[in-house]
Amino acid sequence: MEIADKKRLLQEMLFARRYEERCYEAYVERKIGGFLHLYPGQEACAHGVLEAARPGFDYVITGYRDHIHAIKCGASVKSVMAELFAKETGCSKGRGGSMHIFDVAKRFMGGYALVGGPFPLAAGIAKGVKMQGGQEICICFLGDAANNQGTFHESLNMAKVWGLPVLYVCENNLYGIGTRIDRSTAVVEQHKRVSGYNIPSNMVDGQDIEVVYEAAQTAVEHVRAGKGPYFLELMTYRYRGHSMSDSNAYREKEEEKKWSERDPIIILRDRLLASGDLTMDAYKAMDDEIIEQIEVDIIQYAEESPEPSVDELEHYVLADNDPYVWPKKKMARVKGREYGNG
Amino acid sequence: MEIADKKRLLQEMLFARRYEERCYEAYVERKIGGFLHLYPGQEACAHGVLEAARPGFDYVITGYRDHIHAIKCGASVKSVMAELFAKETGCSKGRGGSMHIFDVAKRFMGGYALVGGPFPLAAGIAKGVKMQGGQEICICFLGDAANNQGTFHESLNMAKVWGLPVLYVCENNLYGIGTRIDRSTAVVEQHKRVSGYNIPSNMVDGQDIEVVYEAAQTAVEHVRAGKGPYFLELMTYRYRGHSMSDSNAYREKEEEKKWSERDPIIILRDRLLASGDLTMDAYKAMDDEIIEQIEVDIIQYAEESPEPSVDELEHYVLADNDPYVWPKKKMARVKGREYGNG
Amino acid sequence: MAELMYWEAIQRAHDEEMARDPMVICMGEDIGVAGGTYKATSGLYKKYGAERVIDTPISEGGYTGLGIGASYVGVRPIIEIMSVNFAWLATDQIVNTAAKVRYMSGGQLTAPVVFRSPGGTAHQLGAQHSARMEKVFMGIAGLRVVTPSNPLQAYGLLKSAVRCNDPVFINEHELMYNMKGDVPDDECFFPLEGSEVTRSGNDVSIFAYNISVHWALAAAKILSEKYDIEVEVIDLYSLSPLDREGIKQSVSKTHRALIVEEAEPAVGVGAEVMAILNEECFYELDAPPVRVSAVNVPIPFNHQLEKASIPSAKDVVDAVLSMLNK
Amino acid sequence: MAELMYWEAIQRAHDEEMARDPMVICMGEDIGVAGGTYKATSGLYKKYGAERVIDTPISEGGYTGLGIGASYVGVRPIIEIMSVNFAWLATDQIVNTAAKVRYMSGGQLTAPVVFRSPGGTAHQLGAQHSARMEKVFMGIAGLRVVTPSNPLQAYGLLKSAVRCNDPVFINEHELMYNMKGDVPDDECFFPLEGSEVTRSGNDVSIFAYNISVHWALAAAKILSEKYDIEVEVIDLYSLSPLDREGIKQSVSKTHRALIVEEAEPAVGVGAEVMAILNEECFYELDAPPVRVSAVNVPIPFNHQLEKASIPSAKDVVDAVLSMLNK
Ligand SMILES: Cc1ncc(C[n+]2csc(CCOP(=O)(O)OP(=O)(O)O)c2C)c(N)n1
Ligand SMILES: Cc1ncc(C[n+]2csc(CCOP(=O)(O)OP(=O)(O)O)c2C)c(N)n1
Ligand SMILES: [Mg+2]
Ligand SMILES: [Mg+2]
Repeated sequence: MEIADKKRLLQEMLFARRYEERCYEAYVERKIGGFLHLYPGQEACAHGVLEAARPGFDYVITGYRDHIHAIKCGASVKSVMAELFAKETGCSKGRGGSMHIFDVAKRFMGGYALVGGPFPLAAGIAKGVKMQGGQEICICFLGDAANNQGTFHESLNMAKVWGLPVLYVCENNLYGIGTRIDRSTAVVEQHKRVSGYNIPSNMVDGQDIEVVYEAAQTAVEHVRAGKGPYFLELMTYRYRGHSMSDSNAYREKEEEKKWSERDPIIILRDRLLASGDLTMDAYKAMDDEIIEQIEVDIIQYAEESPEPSVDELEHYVLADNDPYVWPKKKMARVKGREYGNG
Repeated sequence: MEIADKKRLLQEMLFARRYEERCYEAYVERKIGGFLHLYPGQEACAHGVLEAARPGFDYVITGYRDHIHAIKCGASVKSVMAELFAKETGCSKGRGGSMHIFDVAKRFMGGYALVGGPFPLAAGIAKGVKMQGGQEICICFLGDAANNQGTFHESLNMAKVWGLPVLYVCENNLYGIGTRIDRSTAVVEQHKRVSGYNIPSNMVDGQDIEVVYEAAQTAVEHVRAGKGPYFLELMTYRYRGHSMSDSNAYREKEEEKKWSERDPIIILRDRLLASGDLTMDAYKAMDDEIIEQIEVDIIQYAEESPEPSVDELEHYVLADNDPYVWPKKKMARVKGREYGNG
Repeated sequence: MAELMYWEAIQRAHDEEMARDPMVICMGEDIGVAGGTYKATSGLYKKYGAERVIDTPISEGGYTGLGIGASYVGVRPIIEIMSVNFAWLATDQIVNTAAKVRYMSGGQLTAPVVFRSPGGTAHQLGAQHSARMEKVFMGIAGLRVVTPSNPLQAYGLLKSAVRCNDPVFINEHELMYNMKGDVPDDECFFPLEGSEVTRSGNDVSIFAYNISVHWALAAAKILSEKYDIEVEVIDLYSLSPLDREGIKQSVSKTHRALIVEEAEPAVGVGAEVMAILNEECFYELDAPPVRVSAVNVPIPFNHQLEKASIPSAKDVVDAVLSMLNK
Repeated sequence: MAELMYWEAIQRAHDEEMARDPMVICMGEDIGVAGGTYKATSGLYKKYGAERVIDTPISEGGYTGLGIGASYVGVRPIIEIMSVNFAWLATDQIVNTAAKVRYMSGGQLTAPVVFRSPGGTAHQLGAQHSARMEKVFMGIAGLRVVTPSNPLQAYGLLKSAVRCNDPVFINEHELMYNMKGDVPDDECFFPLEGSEVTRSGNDVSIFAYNISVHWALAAAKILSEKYDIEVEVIDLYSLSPLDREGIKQSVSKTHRALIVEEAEPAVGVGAEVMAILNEECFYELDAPPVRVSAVNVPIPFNHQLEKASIPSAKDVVDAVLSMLNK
């Protein structure tokens, strides 16, 4: 990886960190409501994998912990924040919220709130790509605990049987809410679970973005070459509670400390400092700039944006005036009524 | 295995074969309605496994292809047939039918019609046994195609995490209705799929009852010893269509021929003939006796039994007069009404 | 105009749509090589190949979700769920994803999937194979529910459903696949909303859908021939949305209403039609509306019990007579 | 008499039942070590251990089925589904097994399982976390559905449900766990059928359940204080079976009925109550019954939209005034 790319990734990850921290504050200030699942600690996963793919071209789908994945795909940082603030300018028009970030133009196909829901959706998107002979792949990011859902099993089997171009990325942060992985899962190493589907897999350190990037390159290449699905497990850790309502009391201090020492941002930063490609001052300046940008450009935008109008409550439920609801042309004879105007 | 046991098993399997063939005829005669899934070809599976277990003591549960499993558990051959004839004397009082044979006194916990449904039920029964410190195990018989259901994944994982005494037996007859296993399943060898749950497994010939028996002994011992779940795959074949409404047109004649030469009854019979422990005359006499018994004792009983009374249509929906619907003792004050007589 | 069986009409709709648009696919258990349990996809595997006519593993939740995902990117899947009883396993994806994705993405995504499945009580299929789920799906915002009562509807509703941008659940019936009816030779479409006045009359409005339309028509004949009572039979082929206007119009003429439904009464089509009557034309009602529903039991295997648990033309006749105090 | 929060009342019921009977267990996601998302099982893991207070994997279909299987052999599982939205994944086992096994086994087996789950719209949880599924479960023969509106009911209904030999679905509410109310110090039970007259009055009967009881009561207060209208509030804590007799009694007195429900109207509690009114006491009605329901949309994230999509006390007041032409 080029030095410039590393620096850019450092900036992106630091931005992601500050962005999420600012969401935390906004939640405490009651500017954001509902459930809020933050990403600090896991930044190298989304950034490393998507760096190896083609964000904005490849399809990406994930769960509720979705802000950063969307942004890395190219979603506007303003419209994501505006969504969290439930504004009309939000990427999902204030209807979705934190768990339902969507930016279909950037091929970010959404965050979903039911654990395990995206597994088959991702396979389906890949099926569409395959039918259309596209070069895209579909990347599905989910957590470790999600793999206990039946949809995991069903989807991986179908993806393999039909040779679909889908890359499943498991961000293994060792917990599903407060339940440690070994208390819920018979085989703790998630990449081993896919032997039951004959899908190639790998497991790597999810805290070192260069490691992630490299493993992801192999994975993406495999899938893009038409060789079928791939499963990549990234060992990572979330630094905050599962969501804002989580007390986070179930983890050993020891464990938290160990992982805090493996902060993906610090690892990359220190490497760049050590190689002389970055100075601490430059890093701090970068950080300040990010914080300022978030405050001035993003938060302000979100705050000042209008809320959706209650008059539009019933928009987006069904398609507008779909011609096949009341087919004007070639409508069959329907007995007993005058139709046609809907 | 003692010679006497082998002879008894031969008799049991032959009985099972004739029983099912007679069901076929009764269906054609319209004495039996609904869906009917028959067992010919797979007799060594139920008989071999349950011979190694304690039928009537161990819990058994399965899918819709359930007559023979119930009978081997000790269900009355008359009441199973009466159930198929939809009579009040049927083991499920004519309410269940072929797919829902139950004999709870014999610990046959039912046939279920949704593919994959019994996986978690079996784990639950095993959970109950474990809580009560019982020596029973629960044996769940299902097909190969059922393993693609999400419940398979979820149940095997839980069974392992909680160390439950459940033996999953996969009767791999290579097809789910008309779909050949390799067209629906990424890993065709079903016993390999359980490596994702760290559950010990084995695969053996399901046509040779001695082989099944031996493998089942190991499996049953493992489970009964409290070592957690076990998965046993038996390679077998059904000689008829999936159900009476199946044209059975999707299988190669070649394949059918190959398997017909591995008839579990003929294999055992010929072995006993070869060792001199059985004569062809004795075998034929046994067969005649079975056919007669089925006709005279069983079919006649089923035919002559009364149908359920339409007056009792609404029985068995909810518990009768359950005391906690209108608790007479210690009922909380319920505002505004006089209650108490239900 | 050809006379087709219900299954043939469905097969024809599949075939025409697949021939027109390479993005139309169909998937389900045993629908490909075997042509479908009720033949609704027969011949298609040979014609369109395994990429487009897909035999799925037994994974209802999984392949339903897969179809929805494919629909995000331009594919038009027609998903057959072999029996509606198995659709319980797919409700999460149908309800939580297909019906909601348009709303929660602020209109960016839509899931134009067709789910087809036979519901209802056939002959002795037992408690786990006799579900009637229409009432479950018709309560879900974002999902259309239609239910054809004859081959023309079966054909035309599937055609419209494939092209419509909303997810549509088509509730078929196991006992109707061999029913015959006229379907025009030229391509045509059936509207996804509205209702049909299948028989017109002035004395009582009978609201029915799917198989119960036939019970209603049989009852109408008896009532007319034997009792000189002329009932109007309204076929509610669209269950969501229901045709409030059509319901109101008919009752404003007859002033009496009866609903005949195959399902147990609680929170069903009958209840909803009654609620609409109360909301739309309470003062037009000369007598309490009546529902003729299934008995509130899991469906028994025994055929006598099974028959007793499901309404019949006779039940409809009796209810009409008693409503008219005859 | 102690004042308990709704969650404390539920916790106490668990605790008492688990202390009494070693076969009572509870299971669900994060209910053990963490004590449950809404604390309904807090302290139990420590007291009863991991064999009886079971943190499950995220496998709603699986552990629901597991609980049903355990109930076959004498275990009394209380299964918490963290949010009712996830219960769609468990409907197959609840509907196809728990509700039907007694019938299809001819009475040999029964599944005495309690399913507890919070339904409803809380604050900005979005379309996939705001489901109201009571109407789905109340249409299923063989399943009881109750829905506590206060701590006493929450306590007493769970106690009865655990001991009852039928499967019972308890529909709780995320916004009610911190609601306070009196619960007797001595053990007691709440009937699994019937309804409560929470406030008595002669002008209009308002039927409500769970959280909508509180909207109805707030409306009742305004109507009484501001308009001198005395409504009767009937708490339908049992949704299946509904209390036909209680519904009829109240309307025979007031001659006017309104139903307030948190769910979208189609095929819901309101529709069913209206159907019962039509069947039981049509001629007692002096005005068309009215339902005050949610708007037919997936629940929006934005709080203004969310509020607008769900009924309020004000909607009830307005509906009563308009019913009385005021
Ligand atoms: C179907 C379903 N079940 C349960 C939940 C509640 N829930 C939300 S997140 C979560 C844990 C998921 O853990 P994991 O998959 O490891 O992802 P992580 O949050 O650690 O990123 C649970 C149980 C849900 N949202 N959906
Ligand atoms: C949930 C569900 N999906 C589909 C079906 C229809 N179905 C009945 S049996 C069957 C094939 C099962 O094959 P397998 O598990 O191999 O068992 P076998 O019949 O071969 O013994 C299918 C698809 C069903 N009954 N339940
Ligand atoms: Mg995790
Ligand atoms: Mg098979």
